Amino acid sequence: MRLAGDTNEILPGQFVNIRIEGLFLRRPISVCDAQEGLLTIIYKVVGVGTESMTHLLAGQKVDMLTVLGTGYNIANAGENPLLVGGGVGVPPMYMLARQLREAGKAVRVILGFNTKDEVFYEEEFRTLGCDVTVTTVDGSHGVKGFVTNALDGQQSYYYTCGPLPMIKALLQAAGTHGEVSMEERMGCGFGACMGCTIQTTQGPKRVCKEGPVFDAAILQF
Amino acid sequence: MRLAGDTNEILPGQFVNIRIEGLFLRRPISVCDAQEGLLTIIYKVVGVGTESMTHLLAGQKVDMLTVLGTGYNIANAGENPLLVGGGVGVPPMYMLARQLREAGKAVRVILGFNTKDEVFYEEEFRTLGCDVTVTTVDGSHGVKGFVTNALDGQQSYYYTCGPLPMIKALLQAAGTHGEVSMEERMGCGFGACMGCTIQTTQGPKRVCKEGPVFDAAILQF
Amino acid sequence: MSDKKAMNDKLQIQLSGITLANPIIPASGTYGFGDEFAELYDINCLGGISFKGTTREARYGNPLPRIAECGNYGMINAVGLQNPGVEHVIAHELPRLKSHYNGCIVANVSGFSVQDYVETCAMLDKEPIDILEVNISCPNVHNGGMAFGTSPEAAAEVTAAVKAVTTKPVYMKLSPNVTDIVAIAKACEAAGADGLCLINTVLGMRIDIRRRLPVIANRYGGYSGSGIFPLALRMVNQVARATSLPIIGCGGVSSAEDVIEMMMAGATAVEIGAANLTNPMVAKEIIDRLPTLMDELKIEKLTDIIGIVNHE
Amino acid sequence: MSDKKAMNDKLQIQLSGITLANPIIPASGTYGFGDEFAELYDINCLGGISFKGTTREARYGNPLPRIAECGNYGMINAVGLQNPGVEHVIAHELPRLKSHYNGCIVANVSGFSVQDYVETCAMLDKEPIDILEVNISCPNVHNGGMAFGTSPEAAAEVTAAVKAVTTKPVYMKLSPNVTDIVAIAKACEAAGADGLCLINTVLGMRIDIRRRLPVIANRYGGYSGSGIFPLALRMVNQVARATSLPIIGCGGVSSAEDVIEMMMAGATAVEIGAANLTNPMVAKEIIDRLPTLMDELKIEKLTDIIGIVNHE
Repeated sequence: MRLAGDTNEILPGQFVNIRIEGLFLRRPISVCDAQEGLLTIIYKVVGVGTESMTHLLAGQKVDMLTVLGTGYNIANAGENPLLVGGGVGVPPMYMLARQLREAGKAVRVILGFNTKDEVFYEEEFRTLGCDVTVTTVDGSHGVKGFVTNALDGQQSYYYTCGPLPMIKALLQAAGTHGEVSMEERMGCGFGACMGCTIQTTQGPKRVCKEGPVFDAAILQF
Repeated sequence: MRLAGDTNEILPGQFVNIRIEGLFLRRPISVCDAQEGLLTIIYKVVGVGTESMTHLLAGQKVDMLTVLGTGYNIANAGENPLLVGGGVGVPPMYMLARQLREAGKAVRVILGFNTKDEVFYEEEFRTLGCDVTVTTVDGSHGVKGFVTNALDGQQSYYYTCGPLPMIKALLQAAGTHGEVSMEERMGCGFGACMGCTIQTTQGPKRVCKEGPVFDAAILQF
Repeated sequence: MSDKKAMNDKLQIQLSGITLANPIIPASGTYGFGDEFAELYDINCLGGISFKGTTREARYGNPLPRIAECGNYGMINAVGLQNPGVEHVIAHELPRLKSHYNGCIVANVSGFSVQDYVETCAMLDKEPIDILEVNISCPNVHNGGMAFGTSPEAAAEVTAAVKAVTTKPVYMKLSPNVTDIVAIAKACEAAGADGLCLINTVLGMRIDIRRRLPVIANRYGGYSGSGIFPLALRMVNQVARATSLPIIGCGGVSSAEDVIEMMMAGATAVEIGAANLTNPMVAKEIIDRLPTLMDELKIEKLTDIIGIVNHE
Repeated sequence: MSDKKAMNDKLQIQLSGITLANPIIPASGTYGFGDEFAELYDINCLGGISFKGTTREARYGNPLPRIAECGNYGMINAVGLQNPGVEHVIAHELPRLKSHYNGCIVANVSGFSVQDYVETCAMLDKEPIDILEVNISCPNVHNGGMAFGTSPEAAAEVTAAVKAVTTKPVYMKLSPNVTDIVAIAKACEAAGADGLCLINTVLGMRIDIRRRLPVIANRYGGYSGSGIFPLALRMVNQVARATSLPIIGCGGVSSAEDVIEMMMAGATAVEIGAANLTNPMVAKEIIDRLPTLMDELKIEKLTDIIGIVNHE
């Protein structure tokens, strides 16, 4: 879904919180890309919220809070950063990859999916000039197995977003020299309700405010 | 408001119950006219329900229960029936007047309003060939005073709909040889919840089911 | 196994040895004696019908207005148990209901004294009804049923007194307007109740800010509709975990999804209340939708999910 | 009389001798310490701010998920009083709040023992806060506040103990999860409370029918949002008629119309809770809308309508 509006200040890894008619809580969706007044989000239909988002019409106005949360810090990238996206964690990697490429970095991207039919955005990343590896659990496309099967340990730093099991495996294999985007059920999405607070080595942190992106070194599982 | 749909079996004095987006209860509105698949209702904006009805767009589908309640019995009319409508009680008189005229009756109509600006449907009744008298409380149009000031006692029978004070005054002045449409806050509108039951000389009666039209002789005030 | 038979196994549930074709029961006071709905669809599709709350003597009920709206999530009613009295119900309404409905008939009974409950239930004991639903939770009558539903001792007293005069399964209908629903449920169980029905309406209020008066003449009334579902679900779950009685879950149920959620919380059957008043077809629509929804959720038989969130 | 002065008289209310520019107070736990909202608008428009529930020691709170949605009418939370502890609040959050807010500061305090309440309130007594809001109704902590809020004796004990260690006005925040809210309100009044705040959240539950588990890790949580408004309004009205204490009305308020309705029921001030979480601008929008709405309703001063439905 693409939306027109003020995209200034939106950083990679941040999210928007969308009001949906007939539902009490807003729905947080990670930003896939934002530039020149155009916001791109990619969502998977998992419940009533995302389901009713599919009924939005082209041209319809949407009540949305933007510039939410703390995104990725590209200053930590080093010369050859690694981006690892798993399933619904792939979209936020796109804006990050674009900005890192614009900054002249050699960007390697690993995209993990369950099977060939789920693969998306592989070409978009290539077009940015990234070195892209796709992994599928069933081996129907790219490397067979998990994103960790495609690691070479050569990255200067890593950025990741994906399901918790993938993130745990990645930290095991690649250490904590990187940044991780966490996902939790949210109430307000802007830091007021404490509904999404996780424990870290630096105390409680709100996924919607101090996060969703955290230094891998402070996470506790 | 005019609506297309099945208008068979709809009798004068009956009502429809309209579902309004964003409100729990339906809104009962008396039928002004119904013939050849076209339903006409006239409503006054008094609350959130009627207010949001003004936002309905031409061509929009409406979830509505019809053929509700017990209407007027034209068999009781006699040769020169009198129809008395006060304010929002005027619309249901129209379909009744039309059918009585079609049955060849000499129909006298008294329409009561507070002031000239509120007067409506006077011409429509004349076009049906009714003998129409309009009364206004402030005398700005027609006879000054209340509908009772226009009575001549010559009617064979009367049919009325309007605010409770008007109905009480009419029964005082014209006796109980007639039929009265009562108004009460309803729950379901089709007889299930007992939310609108009034006491009568013949026991409890549901305004939405045995009514809204009752024999004037059984009403208790 | 025939499709018909398969469908039976899929939706069928049991209440105290009585088989219901499905768990859907219109709640008392929202369905009259079925006449108005029978004009719209064949009410034999219903698992059961809980008929209009009946008292020893005929009652007109409360003054008007009796109804207030609560946004898009509910309504308040203060009808006050209008009914023709048990003798008239036995002579007219019940035979008429039996003549066009062959499912489970739940007789909802209210009273103002233990003696009231006893006499009314004793008279119904000889009639063709399947379950006695004893309402000790009506919020709309002064020193009425609700008093019995707010103290474990009083609830137990009514339960025992009614059990003594009937052979029908006795289900006590509980009030949500209490500090400890579990204590009351356990008291009913100890006193011999065969099952429980919860929740009745939540005591609520609305004010007409233009007229500066309470909307309903009775000032307060019973709040029902979607807005009470989270409270109903919690109480059904608490009671399901604390007693071994079958529960008829009630309160804000308006979709097949709500029915599944209520059963997962611990209900064996589910009553549909206020939703009948805004969509007279809703009970039938829910029954028609259940098999498809069950397939989506990989539920083979409804009996498989009763209280499933309580199996740790 | 200047327009400014006129506007003041129009919206101004008093709580225990403290003047609030208007009756609007964001409810504790839905507004943090105001920082997130101060980024969006000048929070000095608020009559008061009830800050995040504070306890003697720092608390992380309950496991995740802590939030469940209830249709379009509400939500359930089981945050469990996450807060940095009173010492940290006094050292950091309170000074920061004072630095950008000059209205009425309501300090919301929770505890797990009478001693907890006493120590926390005693420490806050020396701080620049205006009202102590003593929460004896949090449904989300085991043997936590709610136990105190469900018995008149315990509620009175906490009230008296807190009054003994502070000179600040003490407002007791009451739980709706009780049989008799009036008995608890009267007990607080007799024990010396200066005012009451009601209602806190309603204990509720939702189940994820796909995962077949309670939505929130804590199983039950506090239900808030529009769906609890009819219940809150009834309890505020019952308490307003039975006690002479000023009431801060709370529960499902999400519009200026709701504020007027809550005040007509008997509230002197009104807290906005869950609505802040879905529309961060709602408190300001309500304050901006009130004067127009009052003109429509021919209300000259808000103080004229407090408890107006109770004047027979």
